[in-house]
Amino acid sequence: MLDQVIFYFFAAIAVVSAVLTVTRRNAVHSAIFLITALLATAGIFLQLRAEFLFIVQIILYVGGIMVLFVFVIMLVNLDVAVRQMQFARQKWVALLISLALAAQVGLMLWSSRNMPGQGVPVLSAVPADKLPPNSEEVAKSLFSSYLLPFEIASVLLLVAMIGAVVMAKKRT
Amino acid sequence: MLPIGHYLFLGLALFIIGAIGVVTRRNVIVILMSIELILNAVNINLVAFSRLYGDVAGQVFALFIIADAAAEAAVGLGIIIAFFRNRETVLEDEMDLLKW
Amino acid sequence: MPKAYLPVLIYAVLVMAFPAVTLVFAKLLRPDSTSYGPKLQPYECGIAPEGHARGRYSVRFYIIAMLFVVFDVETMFLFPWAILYRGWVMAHLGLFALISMFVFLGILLIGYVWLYKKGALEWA
Amino acid sequence: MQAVTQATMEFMKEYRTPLICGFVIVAVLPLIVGYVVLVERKIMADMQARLGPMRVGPHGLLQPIADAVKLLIKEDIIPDDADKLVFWLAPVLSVGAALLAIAGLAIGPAFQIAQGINIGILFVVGVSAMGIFGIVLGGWASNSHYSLIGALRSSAQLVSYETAAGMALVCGLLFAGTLNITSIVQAQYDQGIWFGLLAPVAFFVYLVASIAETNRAPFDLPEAESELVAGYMTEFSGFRWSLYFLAEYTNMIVVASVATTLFLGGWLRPFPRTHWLTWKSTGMDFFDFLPALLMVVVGAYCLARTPKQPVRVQQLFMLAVAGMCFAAAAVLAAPVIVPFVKPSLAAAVKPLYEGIHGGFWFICKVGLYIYFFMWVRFTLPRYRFDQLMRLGWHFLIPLSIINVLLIGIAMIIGSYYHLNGWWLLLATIPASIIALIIALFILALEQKGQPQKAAGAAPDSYA
Repeated sequence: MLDQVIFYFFAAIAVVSAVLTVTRRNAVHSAIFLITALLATAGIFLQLRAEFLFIVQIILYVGGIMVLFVFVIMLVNLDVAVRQMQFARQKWVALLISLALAAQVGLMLWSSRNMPGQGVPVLSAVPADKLPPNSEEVAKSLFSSYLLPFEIASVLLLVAMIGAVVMAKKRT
Repeated sequence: MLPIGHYLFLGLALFIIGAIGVVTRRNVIVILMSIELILNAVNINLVAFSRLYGDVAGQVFALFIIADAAAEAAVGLGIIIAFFRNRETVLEDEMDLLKW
Repeated sequence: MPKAYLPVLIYAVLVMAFPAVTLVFAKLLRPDSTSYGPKLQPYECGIAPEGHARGRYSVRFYIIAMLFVVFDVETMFLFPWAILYRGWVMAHLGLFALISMFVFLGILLIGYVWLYKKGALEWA
Repeated sequence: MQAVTQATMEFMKEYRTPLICGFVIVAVLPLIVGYVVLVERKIMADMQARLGPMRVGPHGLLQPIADAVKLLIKEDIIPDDADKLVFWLAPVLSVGAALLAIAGLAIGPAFQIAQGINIGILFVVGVSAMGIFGIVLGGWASNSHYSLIGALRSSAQLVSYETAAGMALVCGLLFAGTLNITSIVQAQYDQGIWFGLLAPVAFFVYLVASIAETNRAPFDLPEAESELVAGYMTEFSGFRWSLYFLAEYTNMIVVASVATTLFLGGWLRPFPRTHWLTWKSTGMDFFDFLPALLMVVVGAYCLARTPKQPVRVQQLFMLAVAGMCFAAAAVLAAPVIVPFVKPSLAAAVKPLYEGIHGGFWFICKVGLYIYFFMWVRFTLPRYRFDQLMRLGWHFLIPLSIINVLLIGIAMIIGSYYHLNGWWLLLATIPASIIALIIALFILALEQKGQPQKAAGAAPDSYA
């Protein structure tokens, strides 16, 4: 009961603010609503008992990436841009994409419901009290099975760092 | 945990909203934000399945996706800044030169 | 929802309500503002503001924020390592753990040195 | 309906302590912050050989109330071109993040809103880091040059020092091996030593970074009155301004509490496992009596000063302070003395002892940390912005990264020689010193490499 209330609460916030993110004309408002959507997603993570991911979402996404977005919005002076046309005329493409995706997930759910006993929708989760402490568990998994991706992530970050500085710094 | 369908539909909704944003908006920064929405939808699905199967692998994947989103945002916004410096605009349909 | 977070959720609502309620309360309490004209202009030491304030600012702010995001990701990967490290040391696996983190940090330190040489960390 | 009422009752019963804590914090914290401000003004006045606020109440004791009333009925000005929604939202975000971060903190083993959450200290750090949006959006919304420059500067400073602070926390967590606040303090009890002693360089880095993160002098560039007229807060007046103020001081309390928890042993007394002058039968030793003794000494000092006060009101005031100190001493001494008189009650008094003494030590440490902040503020001149950035990126961040690796090596060496508790200092202190030397060496190398740059280039005032 409580789980449901919390899920619908966060899901409603996430969807509404996602809609507002893509429809606001002012990019700063878009960013604020994206922050709300990300926080609501963090709430969903918490509801799914992924505590560590919840805080990573808040620290990295909200406290890191969104700060970057807000900075850039302020750097490129969007007061001029607000008065320009904000939406390209590609409504039909958008409609097509959304219909295709919805059909795909619907088909997946429908077909798996017909599978005898094995379908995803009827599978029940591991009981909550049997779950180990989350951050330790994520850490163990990260440093045993996913050690190589972890090391490669540092290369990705290195590339991002160099790429961004090369892009943004004035060529002198 | 609720049945997995709830989470899949939430992820689907966010994904579609993000995709529509990518397709219809002209402002590149908002397009990047829509991409963040899409990544978020993917993360919701991963975490939901991770909870369903009681396996943290999905969460580790989501962790990497967030790290990747950070890298993507850094480089993407760097490109926007470089572009803005030269063309004084952030609208994607005005990005019509391969080299300037 | 893990049970321990329910009070936090309630507290979060309380905390967000507190400034909002006090703002409304202060609005009811204080006399209505009758200010007009120059008083409502942004303060620029008495000189009439020139141009729009949301102009363009130095790109260095962006570079700082971008570096912060990269280093923040790195810190977030360090936290899970840190909480397991003591156990590894106790089990005499410390060297392996240290080397795995050394590689990670080392690759990023290469980036740091590059930035240092490039002068991206300089402000002036 | 019945079921709902019952569920509510059960919920209230289960979460009684955290909920009461939450209400108390929201109700009392503004008052505490008001008095911290008063104490700060008094200390500042004392250091500058003047009296400070004296008019409202004895020794200006009612000044915070007067300030609050004044701010509450002050005219509210929103600039013409401001973005009304964001202008309204920004201070709320700022203060909300700061207050919400308190939920993760624990004053004693039982006094915590988020009891036993798995991500403890990260929750505090992450939530308080969201306050940055209050600053950036506030500066942007008010559409003033000063505000926006102040906001950008402020957030650039915050993000620069957040990395260093995070690395310092990682270094402390190496010893703790958990993120849960209660377990962190318990780990310090088990090892018998505060982690601040084991990792002094990490503590130092966190100290500097936390001053910068709370935007206080000497790192108060963003709100430098003489340059940017209060920075991002320029256009905020009346109650909105006071919300920012509340957020700033709450953040101070939060960083002080994080440092106390991780580096200064939380609610543990000094030397948590050392038993010196123990009375065997009760397990109580000298350090358990220390709080009561301290309060008695302070009370006696106040009593001795009473006749020397020039004004009658001041005499009464000093007398009242002395009385309060003696009362506090009695409260602190009671749970320690009871086991002597009635050994049968020892077990019953134990939680009382933990609560009272834990609260005493925690508040003492947080108070000392904040006093240090104030002391630094009144002592040091303000940094220039490029100096600030250089300190962060060229010194603190490499120092903290190197420190993490060297402390890691020190722990391996320690485990090799089976060093525990205080003996681990033999390995970690040299590691810390080496880290410090390497970082200073890098800094010296840089200054040697470019001597003319610092002198020749004019500082860029537009950044």
